[in-house]
Amino acid sequence: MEPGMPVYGGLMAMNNEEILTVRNLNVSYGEAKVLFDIDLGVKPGQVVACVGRNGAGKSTLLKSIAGFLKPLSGSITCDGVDLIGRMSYDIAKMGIKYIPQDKKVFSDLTVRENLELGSYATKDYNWDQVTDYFPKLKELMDRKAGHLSGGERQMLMIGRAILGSPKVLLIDEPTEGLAPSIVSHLKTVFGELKKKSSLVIVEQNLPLICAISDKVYAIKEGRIIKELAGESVKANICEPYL
Amino acid sequence: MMNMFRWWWGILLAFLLLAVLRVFLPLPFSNEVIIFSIYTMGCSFLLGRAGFISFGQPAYLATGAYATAFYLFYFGTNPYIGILIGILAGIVMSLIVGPLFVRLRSDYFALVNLALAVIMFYMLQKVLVGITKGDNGLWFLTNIASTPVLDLSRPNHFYIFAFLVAIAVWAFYKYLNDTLYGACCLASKINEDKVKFLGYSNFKIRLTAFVIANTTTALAGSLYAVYLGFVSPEMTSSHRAADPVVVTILGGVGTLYGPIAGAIAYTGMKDLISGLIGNWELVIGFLLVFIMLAGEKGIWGTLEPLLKKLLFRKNALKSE
Amino acid sequence: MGVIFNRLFIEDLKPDYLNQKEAQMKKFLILLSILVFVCVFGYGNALAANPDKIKVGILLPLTGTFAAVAETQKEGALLAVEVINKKGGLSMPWGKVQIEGVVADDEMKLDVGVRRYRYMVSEGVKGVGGQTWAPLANAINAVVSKEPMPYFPVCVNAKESFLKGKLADSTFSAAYSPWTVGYMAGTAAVKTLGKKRIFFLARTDSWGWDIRDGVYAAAKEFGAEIVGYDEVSVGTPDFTTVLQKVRAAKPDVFISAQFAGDAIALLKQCHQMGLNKEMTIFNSFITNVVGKGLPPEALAGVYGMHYFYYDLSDFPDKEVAKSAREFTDLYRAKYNKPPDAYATIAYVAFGEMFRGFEAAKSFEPTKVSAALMANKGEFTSVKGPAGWRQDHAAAYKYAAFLVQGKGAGDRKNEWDLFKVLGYQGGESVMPTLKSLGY
Amino acid sequence: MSTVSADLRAEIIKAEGVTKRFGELIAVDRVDYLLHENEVAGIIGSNGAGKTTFFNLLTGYYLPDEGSIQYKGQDVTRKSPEERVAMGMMRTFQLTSTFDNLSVIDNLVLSFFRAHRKSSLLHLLLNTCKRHRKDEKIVAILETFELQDVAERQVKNLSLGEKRRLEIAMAILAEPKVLLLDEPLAGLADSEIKGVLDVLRRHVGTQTILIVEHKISQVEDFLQRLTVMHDGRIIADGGYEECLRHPEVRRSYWQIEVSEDGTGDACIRGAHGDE
Amino acid sequence: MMDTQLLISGVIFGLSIGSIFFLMAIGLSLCFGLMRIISLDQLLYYSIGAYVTYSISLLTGSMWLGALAGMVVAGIISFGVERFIFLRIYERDIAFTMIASFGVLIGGVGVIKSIWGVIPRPVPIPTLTQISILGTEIPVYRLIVIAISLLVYLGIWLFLNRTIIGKAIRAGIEDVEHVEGLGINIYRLFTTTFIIAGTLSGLAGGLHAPLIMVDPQMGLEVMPFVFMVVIIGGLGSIKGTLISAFLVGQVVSIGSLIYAPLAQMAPFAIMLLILLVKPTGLYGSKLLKR
Repeated sequence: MEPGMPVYGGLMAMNNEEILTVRNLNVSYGEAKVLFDIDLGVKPGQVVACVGRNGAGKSTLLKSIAGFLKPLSGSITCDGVDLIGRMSYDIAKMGIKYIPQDKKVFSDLTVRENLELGSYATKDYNWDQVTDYFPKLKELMDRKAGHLSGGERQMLMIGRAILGSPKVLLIDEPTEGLAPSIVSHLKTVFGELKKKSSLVIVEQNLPLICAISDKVYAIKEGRIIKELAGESVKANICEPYL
Repeated sequence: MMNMFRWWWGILLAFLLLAVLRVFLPLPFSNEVIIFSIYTMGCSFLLGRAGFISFGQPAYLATGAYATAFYLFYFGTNPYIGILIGILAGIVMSLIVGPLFVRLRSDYFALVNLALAVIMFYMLQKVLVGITKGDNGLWFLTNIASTPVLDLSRPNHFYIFAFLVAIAVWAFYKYLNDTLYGACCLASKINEDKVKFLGYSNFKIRLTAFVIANTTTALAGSLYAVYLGFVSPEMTSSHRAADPVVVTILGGVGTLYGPIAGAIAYTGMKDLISGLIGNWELVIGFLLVFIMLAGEKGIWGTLEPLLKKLLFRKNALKSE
Repeated sequence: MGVIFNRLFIEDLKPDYLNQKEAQMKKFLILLSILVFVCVFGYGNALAANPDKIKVGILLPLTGTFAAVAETQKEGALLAVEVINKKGGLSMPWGKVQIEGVVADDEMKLDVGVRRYRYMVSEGVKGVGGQTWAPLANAINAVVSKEPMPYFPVCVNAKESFLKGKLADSTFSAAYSPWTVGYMAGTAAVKTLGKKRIFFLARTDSWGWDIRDGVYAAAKEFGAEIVGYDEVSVGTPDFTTVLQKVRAAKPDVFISAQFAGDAIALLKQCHQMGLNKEMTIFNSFITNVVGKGLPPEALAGVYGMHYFYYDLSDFPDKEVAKSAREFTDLYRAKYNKPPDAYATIAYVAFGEMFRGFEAAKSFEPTKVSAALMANKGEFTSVKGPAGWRQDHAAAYKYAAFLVQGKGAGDRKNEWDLFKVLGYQGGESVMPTLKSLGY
Repeated sequence: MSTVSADLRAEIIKAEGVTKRFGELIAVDRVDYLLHENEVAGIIGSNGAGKTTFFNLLTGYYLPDEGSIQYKGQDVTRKSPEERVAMGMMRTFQLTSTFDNLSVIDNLVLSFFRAHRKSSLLHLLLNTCKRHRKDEKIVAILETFELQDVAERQVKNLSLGEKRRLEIAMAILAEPKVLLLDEPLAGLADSEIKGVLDVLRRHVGTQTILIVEHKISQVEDFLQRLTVMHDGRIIADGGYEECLRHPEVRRSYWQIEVSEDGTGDACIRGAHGDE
Repeated sequence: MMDTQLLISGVIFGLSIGSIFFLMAIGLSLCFGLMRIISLDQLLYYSIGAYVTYSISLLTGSMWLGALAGMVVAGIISFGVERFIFLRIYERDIAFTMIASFGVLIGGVGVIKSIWGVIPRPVPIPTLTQISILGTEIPVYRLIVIAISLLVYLGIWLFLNRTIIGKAIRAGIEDVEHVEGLGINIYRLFTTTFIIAGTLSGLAGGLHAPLIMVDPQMGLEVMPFVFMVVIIGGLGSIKGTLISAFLVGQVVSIGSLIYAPLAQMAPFAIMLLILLVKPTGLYGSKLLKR
C-alpha cells in the first residue's frame, strides 16, 4: 500500500456517513472503455439514482460495484472496506446486493425456494419483512417462479435481495416493462426500504426517480456529467441529462 | 498481380518450413503433418470462422477416404480421379447432412456430428460389410497406378503432391478469409440478427461454411486413402473424434498457421514421446492440460507476437 | 526473414516495396526452385551395404485393446534378438552382425501404424515384425509389396490375405489364418470332445468370420449342428445379452472367437451367468493372458486351442517337450514368467527372420524370401517341426494344443493355468493351397 | 395503389390490427399504422409502451399474433427479415448491433455489398472485402460519420458513440427505401447528434424514415409526423404540436404535467425525454 | 422370434446397463448444467473407481468395500482435479475446458497404465445367486445395481429438492450469476457438484467392474454411450438423464438380442433423431448462454 493510505483512511473516517464510496472508477469491456473516472457516494438511508440514456454505462457501474466486472482502476469502498478484487458473492454477503434488470428468477424453483436461497448466504430467515412489502408473494409461495408475471418476478427479485438487511441495494431498471400499478407499489416499497438500506437505482422513469431520490447522478458516455441533490431533483431539471 | 505476388510470400514462408522439415525430419512425419494440416484446416475454419465446434470430423474424413477407396478398389486405378471422387463425395455428404445440422448451435452441433461419426463407423463396420469388408478394410495400395510426373504411389512424390494441395487449400482459406463471405461468416458467428437484418441468410452462410470445411476434410481423407493405400472403419471411431478439435485449439483457433503448427506439434509430440517412452498418453494428457491452463491462444497465437517482435526488431536494426 | 515476415503480417504495403517488385520476383523464383529441389531430391538415404549392426523393427499396439498381448509379443521378439546377440550376432559373410530391436507403438490405428512402419524404414531397419490386429498387418503387407522388406506379421492374419497375389513376396506369417484356428477348434470340439450342437459367437471382422468358416467346415466334416450364431465387435465390454441368447439356444458347446480382453470379459461373464454348468465353453484361441486375467473358477473347465502352452511335460512327443522347456527356461530367465502363445509366435517369427538373413547371406528382401522358401521351407520351431508353405503361412506339426483351464484347486503355481489334452496340426488344418488359388 | 390521392403520398408500410402478446402481457394491441413514402415519422412512448415491439414487428424480428403488415401493397406479415431487407427495409437496433469481430470498414462493406451489388453466395465468394473498401460511397460515409480514423480498427475496440454512428452509417449506406431507426441518438454526444441528423436530413424527401426515439426534443424540427404509443396502443397520431396537445397524450403520457395544469409548454418540453 | 424369457432378461440387463450409464451421466449432466463444462474426465473417475474396487477387493476380498473405496478415491481425485485445473478455467470457452478435461482423461489413463499395467483385471462378483422372475433366472447382482442407481436417483432428487445447497445448484443451472448475486459462493457449489459427479462416476466404475473387465481404456469405451444419455435426456436434467439412461440401456440390450452389432449403432441413430426433432433433448431447457 502506498504511504498516503492512512491519510485517505482518515478522510474516510471524516466522511464516515458515506456507506458506499466510489472513486475514480474506470471500467472497460475488452479494449473499449465504458466508464471514466466515476466518483459516487452514498450515505446511509439515501436513495441515489443514476440516469442516462441506454448504453451510457449505468448498468456497468452497478455491475462493477457488485463485483461482476473487474475495474481497470479506481476504488470502491463500503464502510471502509475495499471491494475491489473481491468475488461478487463476497460483496453480496457483505450486504451489497445487486438486482439485475433481466427479471430472471429461478423459474424451476418455487417462490419459497427462491426466498430460501436469498436467506441462505445471510442466514436471515425473517421473511415477514418481504411479505410485509409484498403481501402478494405470500399467496404465491408454492408456485413455480417461472409461472409468475413480470411484476411478481420483480417483487420476488427485490424480496430475495432484501433478506439479510443489506446495507446497499443496487437496483437496475426496476420498473422496466411493468404495469403502472406495480410501479407505484414499488415506489412505496422503495420509500420504505430507504429507512433500512441505501439504494442505488438505475432508472429511466423520471417521475419515480424524482419522487424518491435524494441524489441523482446523470451519466453520459461513461462520465458523470451532473450531480443533483436535494431540491434540484426535479423532472424538468433532470430531463436534459437523460 | 501485386496481390497475388504478395500472397505467395506468405504461403511460401509457411510451407518453406515444411519443406525444410522434409530434410531434417523423416518423410512419414512430413506426410502425416501435411495431411493432418489439411484435415485440421477444415475444422479450424469451422471453429474459428463460423463458430461451429464439431466432434464428428472423422465422419467426413471417412467419407472422402471411402469414396476414394471404393473407386480405387473396385473401379479404377488413377489416384487423381480417386481424390476427385473423394472431394465430390465430401460435397455430397455435407450437402445432405448440412441443412439438418447447421440449424443446431454450439454443443448440440458438436454432438450430432459425433453421433454421425459413430453411425458412420457402424455403417462401415457392420451394415455395409458387403462392400467395405468391415474391420478388414479395403486395401488397394497395389491397385494404384503409377502416373507420370507425380507418382502418388511413391511416398516422396506423394509428399510433393500433398504439399501442393496443402498450399492450394491454405491459399484458398487465406483467400476465403479475405472475401466478403469470410466476413459474413465472422459476422454470423457473433451476431445472427444483424446479419439477417442486413439481408444475408445465416443459413446459407453456415451451410456453405459447413460444406467448404467438410469438403476439405474429405479431401484430407482422400489423401489418407491414397497415401496409406488402405482404409478401415477404425478412422471414424469415437476415440479419434476429438483429434482435429484438439489440434485446432492447440495450434490456435482462427489463425491460418494454427493448423500447421498444431499438426506439427501434436504429431511430433505423439511420435516423439511414443518413441521415447511407451506411455505417451500420460505426457500428452498433462501437456494438453498445461497448454489449456497456460492460455487459450494456442501455439501459433503465442508464437506469433514473439516471432513478430523478434523479426521486427532484427529488421529495424538492419535498416538503421 | 524479417522482410518476408513483414509481408505476411502487415496487410498494407509500404510504397518502397512496390519499387522492389522485380527484385522480389527473382527472390521468389530462387526460393521456389530451392523448394522443388529439396522436395524432389531430399529423399534417399545412403546406408552402408555391409553393416556390423542392423536394426529390426518391432511394431506393436502397445496402447489399445490388445496392449496386454502386444506386451508379450514384444517380449518374445526381444528375446529372439537377445538370443542372436548372445551368440555374437548374425553370422554374415562379412562377420558377425549385432541386432538392435526398435520398438514402436502402432496404437492399433491404421495411419499411425503405417506411419511408424515408414519411420522404421527411413531409420533403415532390415526387417520388421509385429502387429496384433490383422487389418493393420494387411496394410503394412500392402506397403511391403510395393517396397519390399522382410516382414513377419506375428498376428493371425486374415485368410483372405493368403490368397495368391495378396501376400507380398517378402511377407511371412508365422501364424496361420483364423480359418485354421476355427477348423482346429471345431475339430477338437466335435471330434475330440464329441459335441454335436454348436453355438458360435464371432467377432465382426475377418478374425471372427474366418474362425466361423473354419468351425463350420469342421462341423460339416464331422457332423455337428450349428444351433446359433451371433457376432460382436472388438472391444465389447458386456456380453450378457448375447449370452442370454446362447443359453436360450441350449447348445452342447459354445465356441467363441473372442481374443485377449474380450475373451476375458466373455469367459468371466459366462461363469457369472452359470453357462459353464450348462454347456462346454470353448474359446477358440486362448492365451495365458486370458487365463491369468480370469478368476480361477471362471477358467476351470474352459477349453481352448493354445498356440503354445509352455508346460508340455506330459506331452507324448518328448522332442517337443524338451525344446519347449528350453525355450521356457530361457524366457523365464529374462522375464520371470513363462512364454505366452503370442510371445512364442513373435519369437518364432523373428527367429525365422534371422535365419533368413543368415541363409540368404544378405538383407535383400527377395534373397531372404528365397532362402526361407528353400528346402521346401522346412524349419524347426520351439514347438516342433514346421514349414513355410507356398502361401507364406507357417504349417506346424503341432499347430495348436487343445487345453483345458484349471480351477484354483488344481493349480500348483500362479502360471499353472491349463492342462494339455491334445493337439491339432499338420497340413490338414490349413486351407488347401488350391482353395487359395495356388 | 388505390389509396393514392392528390395530396396523400403513396403508402409504403401499412399495419392493420397488429397484435403481439408475450404470455399475459399484450405488448402491442391491435395497432393500425400507416407510413407514407418519403415521410419522416417518429414514434414515441413511455417505457414498455410497446414501441420497440411494434418496431420489431414491422421489421420482421417478431411475427405478429394477429393482424397484417403490408409493404407497398404487398403482404409481408410472414416474410423473413432477409426478404424484407431485399424489398428495401433497413433497420438499426436499440442496443448497438455491429459485428465486433470485424473492422469498421468491413462492417460497412458488408452492408454496402448487400445493397448495391449482387448478394448471392457466389458473389460473396468472388469478392474480397479489400476490393470494396475503397468504394467512393464507403469513403464518403466514413467521412460523413467521422469514422475514417478508426476505419481499420476492430469494432470491439470502438467507443459506444463510434459504434452507434457506425450502425447508423451501415443503415444509411444501404440506401433503403425505408429506414427504420430504433433510438438512433442514444449514447451520442450533442455534436454527434447534430451530425447524424444533418446526414439524415439529406435523405428527407428521398427516403422514408421512421424513428423510434426517447429524445423527441432533438428531432422535433426534423419529424414530419409523430405517433404516440401507450400501453401497446397508438393514442395520438399527426403533426408534432398536434400530438403534444392531444388530450389523451396529456393524460396518460405526461401524467405529471396534467396534474400541474397551467405550467404550459415549458413543462411539456421538460417531459419530452421522459420516455 | 424372441421368447418372453429372453425378453425379460433382456429388459433386466438393459436396466442394469442403464443404471451404470445413469450414474455416470448424472455427473456429466450436472457439471454441464451448472459450470458449463463438458467434463470428459468423469470417465477417468469411472476407471479409477473400477481399479480401486479391483485392488481393494483383491486385498480384503470384499467387492462392496472396494466399491466404497473406489467412490471415495474417485471423489478425492475429482476434488483435486477441480481445485488445480478447472477452478482456473471455468470462465473460458466450453471448447477449452473440454480439451482440458480430455487431457486429464488421457493423462489419467496413462497414470492408470503405469500403476496397474495394461492387462485387463477381473473383479469377482460379490454374489452369484440368481433368482427367478417369471421363470427367468436373473442374477441378483444386477438387481442390486439397479436398486443402487434408483437409490442414488432418490438421493440426488432429495439433495436437489430438499437441501439448500441442492436448491442453489438447481438455481445455478438456470443462472449462475444470480446465485452469486445472492451472496452464495458459487465456486463452493462448483466444487461440491464436481465431487458429487466424480464420486458417482467412481461408484459407477465400482459397480460395473464385476460385470466387465477392468482395463485402462474402459472409460473411453463407454464414452459415446454416456454422452448420448446426457444428450438425449437433456443437459442439466436429472429426470431426463434417468429416463434416457434406461432408454439407452434398453436399446442396447434389446438391440443386441436381435443382432449384437445393432446394440452399438441403434442408440446413436435414436439420438440423432431426437436431436433433430428436439434439439434440447427430452427434458432439456433452452441452452442458456452464460
